[in-house]
Order: sequence, then structure tokens, then C-alpha cells
Amino acid sequence: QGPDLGQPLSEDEIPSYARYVMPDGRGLPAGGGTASEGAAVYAEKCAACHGETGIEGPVMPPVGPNDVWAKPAGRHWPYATTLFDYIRRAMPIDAPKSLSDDESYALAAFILSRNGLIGDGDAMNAETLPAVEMPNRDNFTDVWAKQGAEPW
Amino acid sequence: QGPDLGQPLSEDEIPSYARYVMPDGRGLPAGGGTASEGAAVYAEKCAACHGETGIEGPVMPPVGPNDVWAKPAGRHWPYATTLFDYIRRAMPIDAPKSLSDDESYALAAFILSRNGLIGDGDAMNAETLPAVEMPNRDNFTDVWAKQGAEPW
Amino acid sequence: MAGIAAPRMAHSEPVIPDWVTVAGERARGYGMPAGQEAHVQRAIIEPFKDIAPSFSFSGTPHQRLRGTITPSGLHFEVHHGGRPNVDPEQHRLMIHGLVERPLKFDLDSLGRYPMVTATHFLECSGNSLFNAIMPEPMQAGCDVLHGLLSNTEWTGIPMSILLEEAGVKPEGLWVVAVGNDGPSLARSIPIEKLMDDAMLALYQNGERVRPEQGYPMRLLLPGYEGNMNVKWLTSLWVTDAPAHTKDESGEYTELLADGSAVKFTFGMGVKSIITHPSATMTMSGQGYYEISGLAWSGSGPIRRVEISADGGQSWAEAELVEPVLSRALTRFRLPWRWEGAPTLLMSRAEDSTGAVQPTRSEWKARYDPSNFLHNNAIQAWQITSEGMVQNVYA
Amino acid sequence: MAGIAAPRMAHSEPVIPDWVTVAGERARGYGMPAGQEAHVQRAIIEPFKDIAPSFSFSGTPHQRLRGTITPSGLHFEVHHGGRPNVDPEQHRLMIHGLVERPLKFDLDSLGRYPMVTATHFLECSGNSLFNAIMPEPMQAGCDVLHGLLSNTEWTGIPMSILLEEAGVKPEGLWVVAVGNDGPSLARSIPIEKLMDDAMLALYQNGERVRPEQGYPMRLLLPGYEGNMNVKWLTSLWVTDAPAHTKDESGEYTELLADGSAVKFTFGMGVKSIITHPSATMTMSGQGYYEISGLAWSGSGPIRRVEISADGGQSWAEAELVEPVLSRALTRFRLPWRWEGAPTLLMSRAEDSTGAVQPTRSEWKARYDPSNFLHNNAIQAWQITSEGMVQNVYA
Ligand code: HEC
Ligand code: HEC
Ligand SMILES: [Ca+2]
Ligand SMILES: [Ca+2]
Ligand SMILES: [Ca+2]
Ligand SMILES: [Ca+2]
Ligand SMILES: [Ca+2]
Ligand SMILES: [Ca+2]
Ligand SMILES: [Co+2]
Ligand SMILES: [Co+2]
Repeated sequence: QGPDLGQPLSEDEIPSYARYVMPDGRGLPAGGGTASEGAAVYAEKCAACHGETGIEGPVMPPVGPNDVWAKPAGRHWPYATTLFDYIRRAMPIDAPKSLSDDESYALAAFILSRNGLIGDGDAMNAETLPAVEMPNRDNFTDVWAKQGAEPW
Repeated sequence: QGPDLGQPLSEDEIPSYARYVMPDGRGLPAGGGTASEGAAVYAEKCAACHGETGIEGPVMPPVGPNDVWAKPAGRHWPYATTLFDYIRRAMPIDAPKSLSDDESYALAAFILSRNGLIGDGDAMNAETLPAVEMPNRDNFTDVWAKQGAEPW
Repeated sequence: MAGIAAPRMAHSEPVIPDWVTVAGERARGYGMPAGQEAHVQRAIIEPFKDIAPSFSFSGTPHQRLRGTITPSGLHFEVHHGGRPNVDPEQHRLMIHGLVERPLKFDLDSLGRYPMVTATHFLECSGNSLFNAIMPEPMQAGCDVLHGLLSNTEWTGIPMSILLEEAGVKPEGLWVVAVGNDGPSLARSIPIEKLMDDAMLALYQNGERVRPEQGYPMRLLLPGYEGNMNVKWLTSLWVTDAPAHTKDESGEYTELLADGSAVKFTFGMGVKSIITHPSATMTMSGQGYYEISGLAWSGSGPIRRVEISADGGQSWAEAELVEPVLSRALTRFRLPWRWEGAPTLLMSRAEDSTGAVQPTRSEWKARYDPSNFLHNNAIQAWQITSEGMVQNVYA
Repeated sequence: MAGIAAPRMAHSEPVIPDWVTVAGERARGYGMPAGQEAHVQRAIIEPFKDIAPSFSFSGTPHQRLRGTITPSGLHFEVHHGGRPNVDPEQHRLMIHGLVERPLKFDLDSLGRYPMVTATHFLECSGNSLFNAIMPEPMQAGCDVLHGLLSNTEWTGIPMSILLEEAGVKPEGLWVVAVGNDGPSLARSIPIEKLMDDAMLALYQNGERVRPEQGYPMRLLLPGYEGNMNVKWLTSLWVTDAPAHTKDESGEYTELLADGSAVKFTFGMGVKSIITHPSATMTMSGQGYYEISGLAWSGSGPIRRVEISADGGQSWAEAELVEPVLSRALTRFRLPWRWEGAPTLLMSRAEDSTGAVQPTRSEWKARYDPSNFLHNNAIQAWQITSEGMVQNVYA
């Protein structure tokens, strides 16, 4: 019998960043955006750190690998949903949570289209984003599933 | 076989405060002083902290007990040699080691005479100081000798 | 700085330092290291410089420390968005998702919960990255090479107690833990670990968790890679599956030699480093030295540490300093004489599961050349005939 | 202080703190506690005020700490002449007197010696002085009442190694240890203790000993009264007898009930305090609490701690937090419910020798009313029906 001092937590007290969009799309909000829309936002708010085309860096390039980063998000990550959620909660690093849902969809679309995974005009939204087939998805071994915490 | 990196220490590198005058007087230097001589030094350099007559405080009174200190040095301490050494190394607390050997002898004499253990004109020196019979000397149990580190 | 006072006594008194002739400084409410130790600092690396200084790591200077506890001021930092100024009065820990009773806790209420105290290391899975990927061994100290590693006496609440109050539903298999920092750092954690030995850490070496380490509260997952021990913990969202957050999708996945990758690699492998002597030091002449270092494993207590002074041909067992605790840094020591000849020093740890550190080439062979995570390879230090201690690959 | 940012999202997003919308602070070389914890300080007492502020004590705020390690910044101080600004380059440790080879050691050379690491408490034999002598129990926290007590992971050189290099002569039975401070504090120590488990402590919780605790080196005598653990240690003078220094002649001798006195009372008795709850706190309502506290003994490890919530009529055994180390603070814990009634809480520790804490009246009966040293009596806390926790004699 513990102290039982927790207070009831109601749904409207939980900020979106206390959850994470799931690979199957659960948690994605309304709205959407295309790579073309994302390109402008990217140029304005992201390129200075991640490189003009998303490859140059200096910060981890989301589009293609470079000499210092071999795992670009738009290619290495198994689920496209992570792009949306991470960008919305964390980017740009100096102004996290400043992007709207639409902008975050558009930026995910931009990165995915630069990687040739969707077309420039394909809108990413709660239905289309989880459906993107990430190329590296089946190239992972889930070590926890295989052997628990035992080191690889 | 340890590192053996100690350097030889020569006698003239050892400051007096690295030793302590022993109860039997070993280590006492030349020189000496009387209570009468000590009275003037005491009034100038000690009274502000220990009280005009050595009883008032506020700091531990060396002459007589008061409400906050029951163990005055000149009465409770088992050996008079300790008075000389401690005063020379540590007092006044703002200027430790500023007193000459003669001054330190004289201040010890002052405290001892105020306690009625020697006369006002008795010179304290390397021979007389260890011979002072401190009244409380045989009133101690040496707990280390009796039972080692076991708490009393 | 204090100088030397002129001798005072007429007879042959030695010169004495002037600080023994004055009253010392007053007591103070909170102490700091001596001014002369001001160089004992964390080694800060901001890889993106002024473009993104809030992405940084700063390593514990193990080459200047000697015990097993890391002083809190020198505990390593890895920041993915800087150190937030969290207001402890506003901060809440939320437990929600697949639970019977979504709950929130404030700091004052948590102070009434049962607590545990345990000493555990934290290690960033990117620790020792330079030795993993630099073509030539970098000449730097243990702070830069292996500093993303620290050891702390943590005190806090068993996570199982809080989760049980919320009532985890049978379909709740994972928990997404989120920090109260700018990027809202998130990691998916198996419910088994949270119910086993996970702690909501509130105290670090006796006092409140430091801002760098997650003030006012962090998640502690003994033995798991540092990134999962979410700092400034504000939310535990119970789910049916891992969310594949950013860190577990990319940054903390390892590329293997065959081009595939591994994900959800949680446990930190058995590892050791010799801290004395170590790179950037110079031997102070021949003769006796005590080789001293640190060993640890995410799987349990250290069983054995062996030292080689001939590049791995022969090994001697070092003494382990008691108490040898599970998932805590263990100091090892071995007396040794340096006779002035070039020497290759190595340490090799074995843990209670029987796992042993690989050589660097064994370790490298498993991974893509770009991988710098989970590097637990044996560290070799070369002592030159001039007594310089250098980082080498061997 | 951070405020609350206006909600950003059109739909029903909760208000979010503004620190999650900005980049956090950069890494720093040496960390400090959060600004909000600035009140967690040592309690400074300067009994002679501005007349002699260099005579002072400052107590560890145990009521605000929760582990067993005392953070170094909060380690208690007792100063007999203030904190000297010792220059570590000039500082020497001398070993002389009844030895074959008088030696001096500088700090750099000592860095090559074999070291040991061990966690030990230090307690001033004047700890808990107010409860010893105040006619009415003082209403103050554990910092003031019992703060001259701390616990540290010390690392240093076994004293026996250094003394053996100097070669103690058969007639060398005592050692006068002297500090490098203004009053050149001196204590006579039996050679047996120095050859047994005494340490020249160079590191405190991993980093260099702090100035308050004796930078750059101090004597550590596990289990012995704090005053003998000479700080800023500069000289070990081997003698045939104790010197009867100032402290062992007066200040650290105890007057007994029969008017006689005891000298050379070295070991600290078995003792415990409940830190949570403790005086100056207010209970935050009825229900579950974890009683938590610290126990220790100068004679060895703690064997048992019992708690009474009815003024000593019945006792329940508390859990001891592992590892239970010899001559180190041991945390004990016991779950408990406060039902709102007035309650008298006590803890009673027993050590490995079978010694048990006395009640306050048993302890008082042994000594002259003026004695405030070696007070290891049971501490009682009264909880009023309003939930105030008060210091009481019981
Ligand atoms: C001022 C610098 C800065 C700006 C501007 C910035 N980022 Fe970042 N971004 C970073 C840093 C630093 C990281 C690494 C964070 C980490 O590792 O946790 C990062 C990480 C990322 C990642 C994850 C990369 C990986 O492989 O883990 C993505 C995706 C990303 N940013 C997208 C964006 C987008 C989209 C924008 C614009 C809206 C943006 N960033 C603006 C600094 C920036
Ligand atoms: C500015 C204050 C100050 C002055 C001036 C001062 N003292 Fe002290 N004295 C102290 C303090 C404080 C102590 C306690 C030191 C300690 O407990 O270690 C002390 C302790 C002593 C003691 C030991 C008392 C005991 O019972 O342990 C003696 C003896 C003594 N002083 C003598 C002197 C003499 C003689 C002088 C003058 C030459 C002097 N003092 C000047 C502050 C002072
Ligand atoms: Ca409830
Ligand atoms: Ca020699
Ligand atoms: Ca509060
Ligand atoms: Ca990591
Ligand atoms: Ca030097
Ligand atoms: Ca003491
Ligand atoms: Co990993
Ligand atoms: Co004593």
C-alpha cells in the first residue's frame, strides 16, 4: 500500500509531446503538406544547419549521407511517422514546437521526396505518411526482441 | 616494495610547530617570562577575546570557568607545557606564531599565576614550566590505555 | 597565491608559509574545489559549434579523479537541446496511456514515496567514439576519449511503485519516456525494465539531481545506454509497442558490417579503462607505479580485470576495490614498476555473465566503419621510452 | 524564473512551459545545484561572532539530503582557525621524530603511491551538542542539531606505507599529527591506529579533497572523532608518548558526573537519527510516509536499527540500505502511516559489537551537566496533531 498521492490526470492536461506518433500513424493530427510547400520552409528554417539540399550539414543531414553522418533520417529511419513527430517537437533546435502541424507534414514530405520516396506534390497527412515504405525498414535486427538487454 | 619517493628531511627544514613540547619539558626553547611580564601582553593581545581577567570570555576562558566553559586551560589541563606550546603556535587567533618564546612563557606564567599555581614573579622557562603541578592532572582516566578505541 | 613569509625567529627556524600566520577564511554555506584545481573540468565538445551549441557532450576527466564516485559537478553531460531551466514547482510527472488511472505527480508529493539508494554508472552509448572512428588514434585524455561515463549514488522511487498506482493494463508493453527539455527527448522502454529495477531518481550523491543530470527528476535504467535514462522526466506514456522515436530510429542504432542495422540495443557491454597512467600524461621517472582504472558492465558486477604490460601476451589480475557493486564503476589497481622501456599497457574486464571485452579489431570487424556506438573495445596505452603516454590502436 | 507560454495550437492543447520552446543552456565545465536549491546550505555557527569568526562549525543539512554520500559542497566543517589557503606546490608532508629516515613528500610524488578507496563517516565529537546541554530542546533542523557528521568516499594512501618508508623505531608509540593551518592544529595518535587503517586522504568523492576538508591532504582515521582526522596535514612526528596537545588536554576531554574527566576518547559511539521526518518539518497530511534516517558507529558496521512510534514502548526493525559498510553512514528506511495523532518517533541503532544507543537520560547520567561531547543518545521527534515535527527530550 503506497502513498497514493498521484492526482488524476485529465486528457486536456497532456501536451502532444508527451506522446509520440506511432509507426502505424496513431496520433497523427489533422492537416497535411507537400514537399513543394516544405521546400520553402526548409530553406528558411532548416538549411542553415542541415545544408541547402539536406546533405551538406554541418548538422546530421536528413536527406543524404555525408562524410560525418551515414544514417540520414529520410533513408535510414524505418518509419516516416518519426520525421513528422520529431520535427514538430524538436526542430528547429532553437525554436522547438514553433512549427504548425501543416509545416511539420510539409517538411517530412520534403525530406521524403528528396529521397525519392514520394513525389513532389504528394501530400503527407494522417493517412499517407504512415503508408510511406521506408527503404531500410526491414534491414534492422530488433535486438531487444532477439536477446533482451544482452549487448549485441 | 613501495615507490620510495620521499626526500630526506633535514633538521633545519622542520618548523617548531611540526613538533609539540612534551609534558616532561622536552622541546622547550631557551628564554623565559613571568606573570608580571605576561600581564601586559595579555591585556594588549588576549583580553579582548578571553576577558579582562581571563574568566569573562566570550572565548574559552583560560583562567576560570564561566557559564559556557567549564574546563579553563589553567585549571583543567594536565600539563603546563601545553599552555606554552599552544599559545606560541596558535594565539592570538588572528596572528598565530607572532609571539616570541619569551612572550609565550610569560603568558603561560600569567595564566598559571592567576590560577594560584605559581607566584607572580616566578619565571617560567624550560626547567620550571614542566615542574608546575597542575591540579587536575591525576583526575583523568586515560581511555585509550584502559580500553582502546571502544567508546567510554 | 600565498607566498613565503620571512623567517621570524632569531635562531635557525625554517621559512614557514604565510598562511600559518594568519586567520583562515570563514565557513561558507556551499563549498567548491580549491582554486588551484580549477583546471579539473569537464571536456566540452560542441560538434556544431555556434550553429547549435545546445547539442553537446562534456566528458568526465577520469584521468584526474581517483575514486569510484564521480563528483556531481563533473558528471558527464550529453545534451540534445541544452540544459533546460525547469521550474520544479511547475514540473509534473505524468503517467498515462494504457493505464487504469492516468496520474500526475508533483515534486512535493513524490517526497513521501518509498525510496531506494543505489550506486550506478551511466555511459553514453557514444562514449569512446573517437577511438571507434578516427583513422589514427587521437591524442587526448580520458575526458575526451572515454569521458561520457560517470558513477553516482542515486536515490529515488522505484518506478514499479508509481506505475502500479496508475495500474498498467495487460496490453501495456512499452513506455515512451519524455523529457521536459526543448526537443522533448523521447525513448521507448520495455515495461519489464521499468517494473524491474528502474528508478525515478530525485537525488544524486545525496543532494537533488543537478540541472545537467535532469533536475528535478530523471529516469534511471541501471546498465542501459545513457540516452534512455531520460533527464527532466515529465511523461511516461504506456503503449502497446515502441514508438520508434528519433533516437531509436537513427542516432542510437548501429550500422553493422553487412550493411544492416541493429535497433533497441540497450545494455552497455563490459568495459574498462586504465586511468593512471593514461594518454596526455608523462611518467615521472622509472620505478614503482600503481596502475589504476575503472571497469563496469551493464549486465552485472565485474568479476575480473586483467592487465597486460606487454601488448596482450601476458596478463596479471588486478585487485578490485570493494564493494564491487552491480552496474557500478569498479576501481581496479595493480602495483607495477616501469623500467623505462617502451611499454604497451592494456586492461581487459570480464563481468559476472562471463562476457569479456573484445580487442579493437574484433570490435571494428562487427560494425560498419562509421559506427561509433557501443564501443567497448580494449584500450591500449603506449608508454614511450621518454615516458610519454599515448593512445594507440593495438 | 520560467513562466508559462501561451497555448500555441488552435485545438485544445494544454499550456506548456516556455522552457520546452527554446534551446537550453550550453554545457559547462563544472556543474552546480539548481538555483532553486540555493537554500540547501550548511548551517554556519560562529559562536564568537565577529570576534573570532575563524572558529566556527557548519553542519550538513541532513534533513534535505536522501542518500548516504554527503555531497562534498555540504560536508560539515569545524574550523579552529579558519580555512587556510594552502599552496599545494609548497605543501609538504613531513615524517620525522623516532624514525630511521626523516622524509618529506610533495603532492606530485604522493600521486605515485598505492591508494585505497573507502567510504567513511566523519563526526565531530561535539556533534549534537545542543541536545546535550540545552535545558529545553532547541527547535532546529538536523543541520544545526546533528550536522557535524558527513559521509564520503575517500581515496588516499595507507599511512602504514609512508610510515614504513620512514622506518618507525621500536620506541615510536605515538604520532603527533599537525595541520598546515593558522593554529597548526595538533593531535596525538596511537601508532597502532596509523598502522592499521589510517589513510592519507587525497581525494574526496573522486576529486581532490576540498579546501574545507583539508586540501591538499588530510589524515583519515576511520571511526575516530573528527578532530583527530587532521586537515591540511603537514607533519607526522613520531614520539614515545602523547604530547597532550591543546585539544586532547581540554577541548576534547569529557567531564564526568563524578567530577573527574576522560582523555583519549577516540571511538565514536553507535548512533542514529531519523532525518525524515525531523524537526522543523511539517507533515503534509495523514497517510503513508517512509521513515528514513542515518545510522553509524565508529566500531564497525551497523547491525540493526529499530524505530519506535510510541515513545519507546514498541520497536520495529527498519531496512538497512545495502551495502552496509563499516564506519560509514548507513541509511535505514521503514514504511509507516501517520494517522494524525500526536506521535513520538525514535530510532535506536545497534552495531556489530552489540553496542546500542543509550537514551538521553542514561547518557546524561554519565557526564557532568556541561559536557557536550560524544553525545550518541537516542533522538526523539514529537509529531503534534497539527503535523509539526519537534525536537523533544524523551
Ligand atoms: C540551429 C540549428 C538547427 C536548425 C535551424 C534545424 N536543426 Fe534539425 N537538428 C539540429 C541538431 C543539432 C540536431 C541533432 C539533435 C539530436 O541529435 O538530438 C538536429 C536533428 C534533426 C533531425 C534528426 C537527424 C538525425 O539523423 O537524427 C532532423 C530530421 C532535423 N533536425 C530536421 C530539421 C528541420 C526539418 C529543420 C527546420 C524546421 C531543422 N532541423 C532545423 C539543428 C538544427
Ligand atoms: C581574536 C580572538 C582571540 C585572541 C585575540 C586570542 N585568542 Fe586565545 N583563543 C581564541 C579562540 C577562538 C580560541 C579557541 C580555539 C580552539 O578552540 O581551537 C582560543 C583558545 C585559546 C586557549 C585555549 C582555550 C581552551 O580552553 O581550549 C588559550 C589558552 C588561549 N586562547 C590563550 C590566548 C592568549 C594567551 C592570547 C593572547 C596572546 C589569546 N588567546 C588571544 C581567540 C582568541
Ligand atoms: Ca488515487
Ligand atoms: Ca629512500
Ligand atoms: Ca513546493
Ligand atoms: Ca547514449
Ligand atoms: Ca606540481
Ligand atoms: Ca570533534
Ligand atoms: Co544502443
Ligand atoms: Co573524545
